[in-house]
Amino acid sequence: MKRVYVNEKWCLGCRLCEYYCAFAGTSGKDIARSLKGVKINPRIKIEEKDGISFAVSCRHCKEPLCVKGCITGALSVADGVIVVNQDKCVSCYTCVLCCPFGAISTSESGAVQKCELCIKSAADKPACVAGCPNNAIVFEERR
Amino acid sequence: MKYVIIGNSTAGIGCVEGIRQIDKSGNIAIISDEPHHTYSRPLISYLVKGKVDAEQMKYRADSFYKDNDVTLLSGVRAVKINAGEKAVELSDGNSIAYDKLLVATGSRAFELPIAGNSFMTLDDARKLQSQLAPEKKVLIIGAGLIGLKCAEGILGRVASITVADLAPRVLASILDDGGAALVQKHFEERGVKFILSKSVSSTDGFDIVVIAAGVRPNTELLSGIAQIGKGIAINEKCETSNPDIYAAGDCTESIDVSSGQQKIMALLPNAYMQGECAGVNMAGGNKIFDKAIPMNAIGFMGLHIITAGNYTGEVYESNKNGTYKKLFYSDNKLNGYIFIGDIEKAGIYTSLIRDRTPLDSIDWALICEKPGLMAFTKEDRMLKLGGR
Amino acid sequence: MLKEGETRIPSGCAISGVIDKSGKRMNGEAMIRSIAVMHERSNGLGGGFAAYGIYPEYKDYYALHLFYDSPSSKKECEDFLERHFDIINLSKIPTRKIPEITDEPLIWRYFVTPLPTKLAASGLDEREFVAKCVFRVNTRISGAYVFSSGKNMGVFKAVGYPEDVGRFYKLEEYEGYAFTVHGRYPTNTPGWWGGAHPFALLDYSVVHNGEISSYDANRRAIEQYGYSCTLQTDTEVIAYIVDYLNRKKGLSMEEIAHVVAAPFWETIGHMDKKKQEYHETLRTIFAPQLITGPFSIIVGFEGGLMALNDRLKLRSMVIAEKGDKVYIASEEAAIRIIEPDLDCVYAPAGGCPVVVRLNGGEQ
Amino acid sequence: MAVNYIYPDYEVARNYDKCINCRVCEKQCANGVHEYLADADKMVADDAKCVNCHRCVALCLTRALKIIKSDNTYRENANWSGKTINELYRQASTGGVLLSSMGNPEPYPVYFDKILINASQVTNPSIDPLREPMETRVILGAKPQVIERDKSGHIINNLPPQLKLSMPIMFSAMSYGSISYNAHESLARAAEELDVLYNTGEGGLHEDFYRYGKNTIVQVASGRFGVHPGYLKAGAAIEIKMGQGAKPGIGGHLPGSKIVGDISRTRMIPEGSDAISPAPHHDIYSIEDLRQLVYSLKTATDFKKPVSVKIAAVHNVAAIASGIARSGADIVVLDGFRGGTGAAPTRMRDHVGIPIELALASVDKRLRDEGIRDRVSVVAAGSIRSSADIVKAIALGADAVYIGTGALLALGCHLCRNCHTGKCNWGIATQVPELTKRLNPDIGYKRLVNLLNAWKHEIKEMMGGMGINSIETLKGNRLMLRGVGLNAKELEVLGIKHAGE
Repeated sequence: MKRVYVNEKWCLGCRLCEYYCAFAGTSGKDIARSLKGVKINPRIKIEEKDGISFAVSCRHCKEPLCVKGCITGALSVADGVIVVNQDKCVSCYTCVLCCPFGAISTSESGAVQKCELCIKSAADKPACVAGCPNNAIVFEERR
Repeated sequence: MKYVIIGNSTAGIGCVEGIRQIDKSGNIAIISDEPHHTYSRPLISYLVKGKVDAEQMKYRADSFYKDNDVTLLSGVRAVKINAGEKAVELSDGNSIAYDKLLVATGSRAFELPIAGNSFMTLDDARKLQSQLAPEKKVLIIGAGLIGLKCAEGILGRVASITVADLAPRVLASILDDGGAALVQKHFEERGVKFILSKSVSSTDGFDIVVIAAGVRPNTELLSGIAQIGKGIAINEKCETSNPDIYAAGDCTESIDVSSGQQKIMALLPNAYMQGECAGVNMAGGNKIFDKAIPMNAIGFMGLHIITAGNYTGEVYESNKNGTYKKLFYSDNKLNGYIFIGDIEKAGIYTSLIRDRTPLDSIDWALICEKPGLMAFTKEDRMLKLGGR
Repeated sequence: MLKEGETRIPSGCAISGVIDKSGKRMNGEAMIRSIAVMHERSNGLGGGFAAYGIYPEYKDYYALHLFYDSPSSKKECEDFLERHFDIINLSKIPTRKIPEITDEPLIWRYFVTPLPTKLAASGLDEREFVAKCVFRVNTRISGAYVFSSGKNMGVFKAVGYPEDVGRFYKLEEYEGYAFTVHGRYPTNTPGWWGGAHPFALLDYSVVHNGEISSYDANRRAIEQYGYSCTLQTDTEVIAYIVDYLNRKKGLSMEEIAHVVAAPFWETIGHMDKKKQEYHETLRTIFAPQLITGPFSIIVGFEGGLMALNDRLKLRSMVIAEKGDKVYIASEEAAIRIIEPDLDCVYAPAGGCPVVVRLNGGEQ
Repeated sequence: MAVNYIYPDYEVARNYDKCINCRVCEKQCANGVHEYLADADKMVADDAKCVNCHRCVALCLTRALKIIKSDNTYRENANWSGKTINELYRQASTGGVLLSSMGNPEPYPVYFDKILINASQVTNPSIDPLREPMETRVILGAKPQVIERDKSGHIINNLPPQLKLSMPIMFSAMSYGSISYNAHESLARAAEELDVLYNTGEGGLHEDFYRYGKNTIVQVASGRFGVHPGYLKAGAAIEIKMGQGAKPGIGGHLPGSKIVGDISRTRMIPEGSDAISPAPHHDIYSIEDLRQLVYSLKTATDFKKPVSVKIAAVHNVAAIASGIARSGADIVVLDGFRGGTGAAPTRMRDHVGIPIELALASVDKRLRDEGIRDRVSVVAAGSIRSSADIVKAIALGADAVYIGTGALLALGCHLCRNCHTGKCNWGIATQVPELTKRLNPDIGYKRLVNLLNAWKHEIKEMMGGMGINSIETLKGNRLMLRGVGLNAKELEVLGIKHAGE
């Protein structure tokens, strides 16, 4: 299955991925209107220090501790993609406790949010990948 | 192949999903004395609070049993395991044969010589719900996870809530003094009263009593059949000492890798992973679950707490921006942590404990300050994020 | 209007040719009938014949056919010839007055052999000496044009339809073992006798139907080696390439075909290693001699004919056989008219040369 | 100096309705143009620092930015243009030689734009490259003058070493140092995938790139940086750089600040020392000396590598090229005055040399007149901008072309012409790690491959239109060209007729 892979060698720390992710999470048509004056809360996040930077988002683990640990069944695996049903989430954050990558975060509603590979949009690749100017984030099949 | 699972909660469901990873066609029967679709036990306080409804309580979709071709025998109790004949005798007089058996009987509330509600099951929750009224005064015996979740659940729906515990602090099993004080204060600010370091001798003056003074594993079915310590003893394949009988979840005891001690770790993720592990192995697969550690993620009225491991060794402590954080470490390993408030990326700490990561292989100073993958080596990051 | 040679004139055409492998001589009458069938492929602005084996009595002498615009150019040219050659015989080329052919220049024929002293002084081999002299006349002597310079062969050409040109030159009176003929359809119309085809240098003659796209690349390449393309026609440059590759570089006719209509690199890539190296070497060395664009040509040379199409076969050409005779023509009808009962007829693939030589090798 | 006479050339125009303060522009500008003012919660820009490289424009996700040419004007006149005045002010304030990058920007005639290509109609069919083979393979090198045969009469392959290209396009010399490792990797990988060649330039060959040897031309320039036997043997061919179109008659200077780490190692000079390429090769003061170097290099490589000689297109280029052809060189490269550079004195760049079209035409003609055209291949360089330029160059007589600026543009260069500052925001002409990482070779090489494949398609279309199905028959095929708006002398030098003739 295609996954998002990150290569910090090429990450510029420009944070475009965060903005594209944030925009993908809105239903807006115009990025400026959707994000103007908004403090973004993307599902992919850059870690940055001393000239090193890289993006972190859900790895869609084959053995997803978050799904296994979820107390409500809000997290599940659909065709390899770990998805969250925010209606079922009760904000216990067991998934945050379990995720070894720190890739699950809290949304404005309190329910958890995470990268779902933009499967809900019609795009052929996640917004972060499409928006990355340097192929530091790629979406591909690897063994 | 005939699989029988005693218990319809997390470990049992995990077992079904484990079996079906390997064996798509074998017969699976679940025996459950609760007459309900599988539901999430920790959600009962949310049900009482009204944050979730019966539908949302369901741990898996309505079609779960059908999708997984499972026969659910609900409202029936397993009364005896006949290991010689490989059959389970049921409370309705029937008997069901198995090739592989999982005991996932969970635990029950510790009984006190005091009358009161227990707060373990859906039925308990519904019963309590029916008793609630604005003028009622409630006494909760036990300031542990169940007691406090119960308190949160009924807060605002009754006249008063008093929580009593023998221990000197709340959440004694998962928090240190400082953390406990923070949580206690959080409750007290919302009107909950605490009586600590005292045993309850009388419930006079209270309309509703909830007993949440701890739990005991349901091990009786295997008594004399398999080795039992504090709970049913299982190995890393979730096998009991009796061949073809597996056990998983709150009824078991296993190795806590953070301390190396045999422990009951009655928590949902472990239950699921043990159940799944048992299921895979029951179906002829080969799976090991040897990374159990005590861990908890819990929140009370917007205050989030994440803890894991054990609290021994040296301590790194930081209290910044309303976040309470303690890391416990020794011998180049992280043993445990307590995180209250901003719990972002806590799982990275959990992974350090679970994986027994040598702390000198990462940027310890950096990760103390803030959990992040930046603290790992470039190669580790390549592996974690780059897939190679 | 600019004359032939002063501007480049693309043209369409008809060609036909015949050879008797046994060396038996035939007269030119059949060729006239053959080309007449393809009347529609010409427009009356040029026609001509090359005939091989027609001068057996002078076979050791170069037969120079010349057009003169005026007696003064004739005088100038003959002075030049006398300085360089021993002229064994000279005469007007016999023609027949017919209304279809007009404005004829002075048409003369000389059988010559280089003066031994001049030849020795030049340091050139005999054929190169002759070729150089031909270029000298054609480029330096105004109003004089050598249009045939081989041994035991001759070119006869004029402005007009080729069948009329044949009658004009009394082709029926010549007997040779091979003939080629050309009818021309130039798309620009200055119509100069020298510009008619075949084009010949020494024994090599070329009739050509097509319009090559590589012309200027070929021309500029060949002009490096002492050729001057005075006519700016495809046929001329092809004749020089044949002369250059055969006479100067020693390539066989087949090898020449592999240069001018080289197989595609991809085709070469699928060949066995030895063939691959052969073709790669030829294509690499003689890249400037590759010819692209449509062509079907008949190359006449001492003792044989070669028919060749461009590698995409963008022009029609068929081959037919009857006994010792091999026929080549733009259209099958042009063969059927002179030999209705053929042993076989086929169309060679693009780039595949058909080389027919007299039995027993070159004469 | 208290008063700055020079007004910025460009203004950063920000649409505040669209700007979301993401600060990408700020992070991406190595010139420090953009800044976020926290107290005002607003992005601002310093126009004076802007070089108009468009990095911020390209990465702005809301398209809130554009760079506009300042309409501020001096009291210009036809003689004293704003540019001239500015240059004078700059020199008056610094006392220095003006430095520039990339190719000559001045409005000299671009002859390629005054030449039109022929197409077939009726008498000669055009060929559809989608249906018929259309050959773009080019083989560079000296062609033997004598056919040799074995005893059984078979032709022997007696070709001296040749370079086989899938299309007549190569990447011209750009040194590691003047451009980044990642730019070099992009070029090398693209050359390998396309089966063409790239050129090391005079900076040596990084050890990582020896694996692309069969697609590499190694250059030997006057500084001899990075030259050793292994280097010479590493490539498919060796190029002696005698001159460069952008700066004929002068050498090169890579400042010590760029001689760091791998660059110092690859050039074989100490870290921090200036890499100065002298104007002449100090062992070549005449054509005989060049011949010696050609044969030295051939001897050093067992006569297995073709040797190319690159010269700037100057006034007597035809005679020089003829001399080179007779020096034993297999390839002569002509670099026209619009060719690019990482840094050159502005006056040299803008006023020295001649256009490649004229140089090429006269060299090709001269070599043919002398009957030695087959002895060398001719490569044209110096601002080949499109497939049409290539078709025209080949029809004028080139065997192949080099592209430098075009390749850099494919890699993201926006022609800001500030390579000499070393702060290339596109990660190309810089050695600053944070900047070089902006050019991911995975993207860069693919863009080069795309560009050349696109050009190859176009070349095939144009060839097909002319009824030509093999590029060797386009070479020198000047009848396929016509001039428009050129005078008789220009047409004569180009060897082409005017349109309509």
